[in-house]
Amino acid sequence: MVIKYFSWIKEHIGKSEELIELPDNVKNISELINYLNNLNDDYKKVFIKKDLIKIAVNKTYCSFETKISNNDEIAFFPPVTGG
Amino acid sequence: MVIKYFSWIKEHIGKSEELIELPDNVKNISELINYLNNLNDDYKKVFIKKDLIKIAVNKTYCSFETKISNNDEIAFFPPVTGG
Amino acid sequence: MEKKPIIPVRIKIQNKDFDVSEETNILRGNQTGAIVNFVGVVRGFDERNNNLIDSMTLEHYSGMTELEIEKIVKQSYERWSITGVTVIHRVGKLLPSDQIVFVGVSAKHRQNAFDSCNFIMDWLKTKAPFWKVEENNYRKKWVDYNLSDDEATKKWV
Amino acid sequence: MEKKPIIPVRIKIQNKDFDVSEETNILRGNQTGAIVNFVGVVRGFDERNNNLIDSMTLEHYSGMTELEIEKIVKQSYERWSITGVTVIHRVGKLLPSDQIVFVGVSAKHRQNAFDSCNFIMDWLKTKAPFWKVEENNYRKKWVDYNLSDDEATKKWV
Repeated sequence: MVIKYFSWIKEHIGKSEELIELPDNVKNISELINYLNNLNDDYKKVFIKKDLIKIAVNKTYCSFETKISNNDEIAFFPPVTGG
Repeated sequence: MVIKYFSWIKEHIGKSEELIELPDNVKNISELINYLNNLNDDYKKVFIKKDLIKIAVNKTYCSFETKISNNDEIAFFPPVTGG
Repeated sequence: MEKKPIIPVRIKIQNKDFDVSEETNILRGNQTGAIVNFVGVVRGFDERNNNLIDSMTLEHYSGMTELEIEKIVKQSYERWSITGVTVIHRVGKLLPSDQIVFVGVSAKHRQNAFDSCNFIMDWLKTKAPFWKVEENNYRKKWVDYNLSDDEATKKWV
Repeated sequence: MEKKPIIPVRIKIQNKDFDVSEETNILRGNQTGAIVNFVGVVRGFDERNNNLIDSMTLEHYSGMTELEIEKIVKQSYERWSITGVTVIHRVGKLLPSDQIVFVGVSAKHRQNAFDSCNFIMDWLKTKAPFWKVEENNYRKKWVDYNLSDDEATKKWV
């Protein structure tokens, strides 16, 4: 699975993209976040700000409950500020 | 008094502008129209279309009741179609 | 009550074409976050009367036109917080797809620019003394005014 | 139900500047009576935080950005009768008074162009994945999202 990070989330986590092998017990976005939080504190510091996190699966907005698989591209980013 | 005509009104009356000496008994736009109607039928054919006539006194929209004097510039024109 | 700053207003009646980039650049500046431009274009077909249009000639009441547009711009300025306005209206003979009118409004915030530009166009359509005559090989026809233009101004009342 | 004609839609994400006249000319045509352009401009001052802005860098999520803008344009096309849409959004480093975004909509009738352009901007602001970071000599600050942008979309519901 590819995970992409943007804006200050990218800076807090220290990378713009990473490849992970999705564990069998991780079925949706919430579970993915729990999994990442257990890897190190950088993730925790980001994901604690739940209200400021937007999620996309395969370049489409989704929710914390959206089901995911190992072939998906996931993105975490703050509310957008273009225009 | 200067009277200006625009668009199809100008074409019907056959001139874009004319100078007239305002008779003493002509005090407002309605009376001016009556006065012009008595000059010839070209005016009558125009002013019969009362709903399609806009009037300005000194380059400001006005009504049939607006008072006028011999120093004024009057204009008769159809509803505008610019933009 | 805070006094509104004076803003640059440009009103031009001219035969020659205008350059939308140039006009946009004039409206840009440090205090401006948003510019909304309206550009009116000569259509090649009169749908109401089912006529081809080869050319169009625009006549205006010099002096009164400028005064009426100034009044509209002033009302718009009193109603919205904007930083600049440009209105250019062409007169004389124009061809299909030619630019007729430019209304550009700059503002700090975009909705003010949208509303102000829309307001100026709606009132210009019903108040500014311009008249169009459409021409083709067979006829010359003064354009009838459009009741929907009067309707359009009601949203601002 | 009458099927809507296919209309030209151009969506571009680029670092280089755009030319508003060129874009307006592309939107002109025989069927078009009205063009409404929105141009977003980099401001030199952050009023919410009272900071001077020396430069701004725009980051985006390549691929998703285009998809989101396409969705917005499609909704706009379904809602209003329009004849063409162009959306250009710049990314990378920009300076105060630089152009950031262009949204141009052409239509037969002006209100459709105004509403469609306004709609596209409002949704682009809340959905298209771009992020701005503002820079001056002392700091670099990711721009906070603006609650008023969410509010702005409510007028279309």
